[in-house]
Amino acid sequence: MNFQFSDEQTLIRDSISRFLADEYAFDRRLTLTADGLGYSDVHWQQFAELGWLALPFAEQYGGLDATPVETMIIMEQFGRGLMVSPYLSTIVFAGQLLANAGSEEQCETILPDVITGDRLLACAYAEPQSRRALSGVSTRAERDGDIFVINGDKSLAIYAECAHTLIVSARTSGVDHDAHGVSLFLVDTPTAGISMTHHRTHDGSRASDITLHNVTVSADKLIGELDNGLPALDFAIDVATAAVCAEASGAMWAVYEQTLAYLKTREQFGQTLGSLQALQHRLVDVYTSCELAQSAALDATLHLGADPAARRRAVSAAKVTIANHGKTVGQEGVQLHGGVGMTMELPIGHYLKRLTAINAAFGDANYHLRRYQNP
Amino acid sequence: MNFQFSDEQTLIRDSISRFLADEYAFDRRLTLTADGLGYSDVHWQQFAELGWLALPFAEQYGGLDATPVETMIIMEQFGRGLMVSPYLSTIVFAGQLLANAGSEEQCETILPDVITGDRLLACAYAEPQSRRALSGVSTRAERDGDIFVINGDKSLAIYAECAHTLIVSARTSGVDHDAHGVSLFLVDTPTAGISMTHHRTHDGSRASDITLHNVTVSADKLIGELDNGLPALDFAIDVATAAVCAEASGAMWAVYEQTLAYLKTREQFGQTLGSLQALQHRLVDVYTSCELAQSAALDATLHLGADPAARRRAVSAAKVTIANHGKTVGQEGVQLHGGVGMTMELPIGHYLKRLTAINAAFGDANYHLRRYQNP
Amino acid sequence: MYSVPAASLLRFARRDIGLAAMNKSWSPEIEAFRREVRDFIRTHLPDDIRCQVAEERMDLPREDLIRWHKILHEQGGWGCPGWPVEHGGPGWNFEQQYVFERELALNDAPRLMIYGVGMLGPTLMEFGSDEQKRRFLPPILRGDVYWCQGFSEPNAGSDLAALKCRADRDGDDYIVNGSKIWTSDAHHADWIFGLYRTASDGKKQHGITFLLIDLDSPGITLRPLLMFEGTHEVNQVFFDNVRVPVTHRVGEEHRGWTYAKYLLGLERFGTAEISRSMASLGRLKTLVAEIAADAGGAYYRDAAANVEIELRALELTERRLLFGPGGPDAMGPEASMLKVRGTELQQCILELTMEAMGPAGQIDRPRDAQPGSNRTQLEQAGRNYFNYRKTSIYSGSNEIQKNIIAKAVLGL
Amino acid sequence: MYSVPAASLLRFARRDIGLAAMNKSWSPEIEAFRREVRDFIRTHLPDDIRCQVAEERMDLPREDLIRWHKILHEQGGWGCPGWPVEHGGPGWNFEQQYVFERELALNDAPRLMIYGVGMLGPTLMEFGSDEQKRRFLPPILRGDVYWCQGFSEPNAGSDLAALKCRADRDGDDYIVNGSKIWTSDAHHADWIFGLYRTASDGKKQHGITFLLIDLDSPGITLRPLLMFEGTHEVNQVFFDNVRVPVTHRVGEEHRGWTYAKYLLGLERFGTAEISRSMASLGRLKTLVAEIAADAGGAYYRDAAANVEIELRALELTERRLLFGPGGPDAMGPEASMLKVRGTELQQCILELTMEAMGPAGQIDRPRDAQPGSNRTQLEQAGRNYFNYRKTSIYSGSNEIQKNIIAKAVLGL
Repeated sequence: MNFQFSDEQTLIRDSISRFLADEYAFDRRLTLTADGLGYSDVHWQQFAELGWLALPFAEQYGGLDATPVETMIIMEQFGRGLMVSPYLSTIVFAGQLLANAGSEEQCETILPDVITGDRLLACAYAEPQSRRALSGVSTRAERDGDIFVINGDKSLAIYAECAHTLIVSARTSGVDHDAHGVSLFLVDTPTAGISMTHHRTHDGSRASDITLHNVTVSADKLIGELDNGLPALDFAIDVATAAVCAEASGAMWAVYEQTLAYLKTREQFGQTLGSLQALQHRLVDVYTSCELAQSAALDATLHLGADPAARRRAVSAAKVTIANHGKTVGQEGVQLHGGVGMTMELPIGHYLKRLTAINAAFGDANYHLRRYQNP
Repeated sequence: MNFQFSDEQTLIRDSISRFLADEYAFDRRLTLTADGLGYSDVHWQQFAELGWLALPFAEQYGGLDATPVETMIIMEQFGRGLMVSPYLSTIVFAGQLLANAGSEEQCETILPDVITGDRLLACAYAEPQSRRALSGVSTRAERDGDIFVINGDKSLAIYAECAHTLIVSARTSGVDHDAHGVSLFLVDTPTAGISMTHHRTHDGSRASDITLHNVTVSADKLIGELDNGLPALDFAIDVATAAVCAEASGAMWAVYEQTLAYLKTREQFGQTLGSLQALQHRLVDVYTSCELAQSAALDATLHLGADPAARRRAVSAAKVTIANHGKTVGQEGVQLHGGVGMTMELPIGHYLKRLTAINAAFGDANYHLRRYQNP
Repeated sequence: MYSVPAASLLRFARRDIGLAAMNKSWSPEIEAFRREVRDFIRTHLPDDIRCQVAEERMDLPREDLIRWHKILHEQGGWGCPGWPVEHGGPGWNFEQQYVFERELALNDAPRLMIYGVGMLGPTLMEFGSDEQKRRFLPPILRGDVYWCQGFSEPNAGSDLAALKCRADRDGDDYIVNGSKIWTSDAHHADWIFGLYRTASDGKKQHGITFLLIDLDSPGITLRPLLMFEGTHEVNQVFFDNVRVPVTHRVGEEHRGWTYAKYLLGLERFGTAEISRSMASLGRLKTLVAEIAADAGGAYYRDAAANVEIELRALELTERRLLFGPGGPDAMGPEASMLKVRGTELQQCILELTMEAMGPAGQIDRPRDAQPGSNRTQLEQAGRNYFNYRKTSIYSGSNEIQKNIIAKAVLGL
Repeated sequence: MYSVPAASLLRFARRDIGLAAMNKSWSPEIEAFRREVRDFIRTHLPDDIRCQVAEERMDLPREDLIRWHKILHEQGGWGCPGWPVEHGGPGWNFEQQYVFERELALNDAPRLMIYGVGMLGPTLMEFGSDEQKRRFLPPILRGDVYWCQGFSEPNAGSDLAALKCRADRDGDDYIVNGSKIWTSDAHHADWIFGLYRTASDGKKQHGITFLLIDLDSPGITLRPLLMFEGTHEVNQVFFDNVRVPVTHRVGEEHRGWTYAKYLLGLERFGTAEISRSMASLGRLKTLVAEIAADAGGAYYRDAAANVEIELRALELTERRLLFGPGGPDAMGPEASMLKVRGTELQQCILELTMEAMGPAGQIDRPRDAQPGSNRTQLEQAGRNYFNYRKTSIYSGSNEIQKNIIAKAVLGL
């Protein structure tokens, strides 16, 4: 049993941390998230140069074969620095879904460009009516000789706006909520028949509603087995969920540290707020929540390679822990800052927004509490 | 809109309060609840003399025609003074069930003796397997000419040990969980075929498991209509539930006051505990809970005469409020007292026990949360 | 003494003066008044305004607030429900005022223009000169002048009396320098009332002076302070050698703290917003009623029921305190409890609404996209949740309120 | 500096020293040890003792505790798992001790006889004279002498150093007068170790002396202090001119506070009881699995799952702290966090167990009614809930723990 980072992991962590401090100061973030695609191309190229886009992929595609622990480290730091970018959508989610379930040819075609930062990916799996169940897929892909014709609506695919290639789940047999009969397809964008409505979300991220109308893709765009796309999607969602849990843990620590620093300096009625016992005890609870959240994110990360039931339990447990504690920490951060905590100018409210978005992503606490019991 | 007690109500309240202070000091209570039937015959006779046993009953039987507000007042005081006695079972619950649903002849036979303190009643309605649903009645009463023969098990009938007459619910038609087909019977005790196992409960009260084996009662012991006993029972349980909510509210105020007094005097590290802000804020929460609980008990009380759906909603809302806040107040009372709060010698732990028992009585918070939504 | 049998008390009471004086219902007169108010609101509140309120907006445009105020004013001074007849108000008793504000809330009418109507007006009636009353009260009554309040300063948040913004006497004027922060609606307002330091020796509560300042005065600039979800509600107001005539001073020099305490006492009842939460809860219940069982419907319905039960108990607590022994005047620091618990529940309702919306609750839509449709109301759920985090901070943070309760109610 | 590409770091790491050093599993050696311990407990723990522990009892009879200690002792000093070989212990490393105590908990073995084994023993090894080690350690090792701890006093609860119980020097003896309170197991114990005041000038931490006292000494009387649910676990111990030989003083006169701090530091890890809560949770899950849907089954199952998730996160937190950078020695005031959260969850599990039992959970059954049946275990649910309210009070109340964290971790 050992929970120490290796020296190399520590160096990666420190390197990301310094990058964020130097290149992603809070006012820069405010500008970047306000307009356009919500992130910086220049940063993305730096990510590529620093090897961060290569981390989880196999060496044969130019990757670094890193473990989930390295992804956890980078996401924790992104959480601390409130980094919004297509990293989660491209590298963690769609990228690893393809890497795990795609053919060698598909991987060879796509992953090297992903690693160099030239191609962005996104995953369009949720549907307006599906709400929670992964099998709630009404989008249909009908086979017509060597092509599939896809029709349906996908909702709130994160960072689909900037993606060059989407992974789309569609039903190739069965009816809504059948676990069997869902297939995954690579769909380049723009493509005839795809229209998107782009949204800015409160946390400064981007997400798009996507309508597919007679979108045709060749049969070699099918990822993995026909009708059997859900297990791979389920795994990839768990990978992404563990990653946002790590991000949340980092964000929570940042809230804790910034709030602690504020309480130590802010004076009222002639004494620092930090000298007030009621606030001390509340900040102790915040601190405890941060420790628990960090443990939960680690728990999920270390179980990503376990058997599916154990993996699902660990990931769902982490998501519930993050939900229970992240919400409170975000709220306490704002409350203990008082008025300034409510302003756009201070990061603290933006942490609350990101923590709130994470709670809503990939299934809320109630969903995961059920999934934990029936993994 | 007016929430003032009348002068008379205030006098009744003060009179009960003084009685408890003079006759029911905490060490006397410890002795009384430890042994025997768990209450004092002498007190019961005083109750009768003071008219408390007469409060809710009609004048024609010797009653005082008081409103539910007077019952609330007496129960609040009993809560404050930790009084345990058959008052709830005899006067509030079984007594008013009989008064509302019984025939004039039945009332004339029984109520005058109840009011003079010579006859105690109890209600045996819950069954081991019923757990929550009122209609979960497996005990059967078979008609055989002019008599009914009753067979079945009843669980945890409060103060049945000292009761002279039981009101027993039994199925006269239909099957378990049918709302129709349940009838109520007066069963004197001891009677051939009744055996009881008596329990002391943690709060110092008494409750009995009852087995009825071929117990025969004459047909004139049927209360109200055949097969249609549930509405009356439902009403009587709401009356009793409102009463224990009032009792809980009184107990909570006592916890608050005793804890406040403790914090004001107890010194540690050279200062009173009451000067510590973290404890101040927690006691403010306790205070708030007391106010809310008092309101909830009043809400239930003032709706006992409303239409059944409004009555059920108000009573269930009160029971949920009491559960949410009473538990916390009881626990905080012990915690803020520290070590001495854990001892048998101090009342504070006994309030927690009584508040806990009230939460478990007449349906827990989860049951009432559901009932509130489907009254 | 406990040997006075209940019988003698009750028999006397029942026969001669009626037994249970307690009554959870309104008198027929008040009930008729309530129906009149409700009907008026339902028929006269413009739908475009109603929709904005039903979206939980607290940042209504100036024009809409004034338009609605004038509609109420036309009805007999209803825009100033607490004002006596002599100043043009309706002269209502407390029950009527309570019922009126409750009906406004339940029917999604805007909040009152509180700074002029609820705070400055009554303060001038109490402490203003005759000239000040003549000059300032009628425009408030008619909705012609929009007021805001300048109390907080950058380093004096909850510790109001630590304020530093200076007013130096120069002949018949004060010259004001410094800044005020968290000034709600300063960007809408015509005038600002506030506290300024005229002396800095002695206790910090001494040497504070209450001034009325025209926001068009030379030397005043505003800096908008956006809420972290993007709403513009508050500002920092800078004063650079702003001249204020001495005639615009309320009461005596250096004694402003007294008037401010009076004024802030007027605010106490409003911030719990229990009736507004009832309206919000209604929207939440409509939303969660439609969530399928396998999408967590039972969880959200239980949660909504739980907050409804808590709100119900709080509402009755408010009424017990207002209509109990001593009436509304007897309500003291208990108001702080209503504020703490009221804002907690208010936030809880909006949080549940957002959570029940799922990922769609996270979309950042502009405030004015398709106002009016029910769908759009809910699409503001995320913004509302974030925006209302302020309610446990403003008007004296909930921590300060708990300090007040600990001291004034608990005696600690 | 962030321009060191991840590639160069990772390629180096992977090829030469292995990438992810993190490992949530035990080494094969520890895993084998764990199995050995578990098998031993399962085959050697008497069923009548196991049942009492599974009932959540903390008030096991003296005889049972000693019986089990001796069984462990026979196995190679397992009764004193932290003791080095030279004093007859098994000489285990920290991982082994952690795993051993965890297996005890998960398999419903009694808690260790903590006052002698875990506290006085190591303290004597550190500060005792050779004579004291020779005389007192072997009986602890063998389970022949039962120790209790006399620290708290009636007016010095959390403020331990405010103690007043006096020890006045008289030739070769101290004469002790006063009383100790909350003395766990004094009614079972043979000896008591504790702190006594030998001087009252200067700082309150000065002038405290650490003495070992035979409970059979003339002048000692016990007053049982029943818990409010009826269990007898703690006592008040009165000292009336009790003579204690100077040779029974540990270390120097007046310096007892130093030894006590060392001793109390040893207790820190134990009070979170995470593994014991895992065992309790297992019982809760069995119970709630059987509750029908219309009897609130889903509610209780969700609640149990929620506490399981919280406990899981806390267990990993404990392990991160113990097996992270610096190892167990690096665990400082964070132990207070484990105690606070651990006891909260422990209480939560027992509360849910009681609530899930419904009204039957309220029956006050004697501790010894039919020990062993599963049904009876659950019938103790009410008593357990009440009894375990102490865990957030003892060993430094959770409020004191939060003060410690605020100061030592947060730096406030």
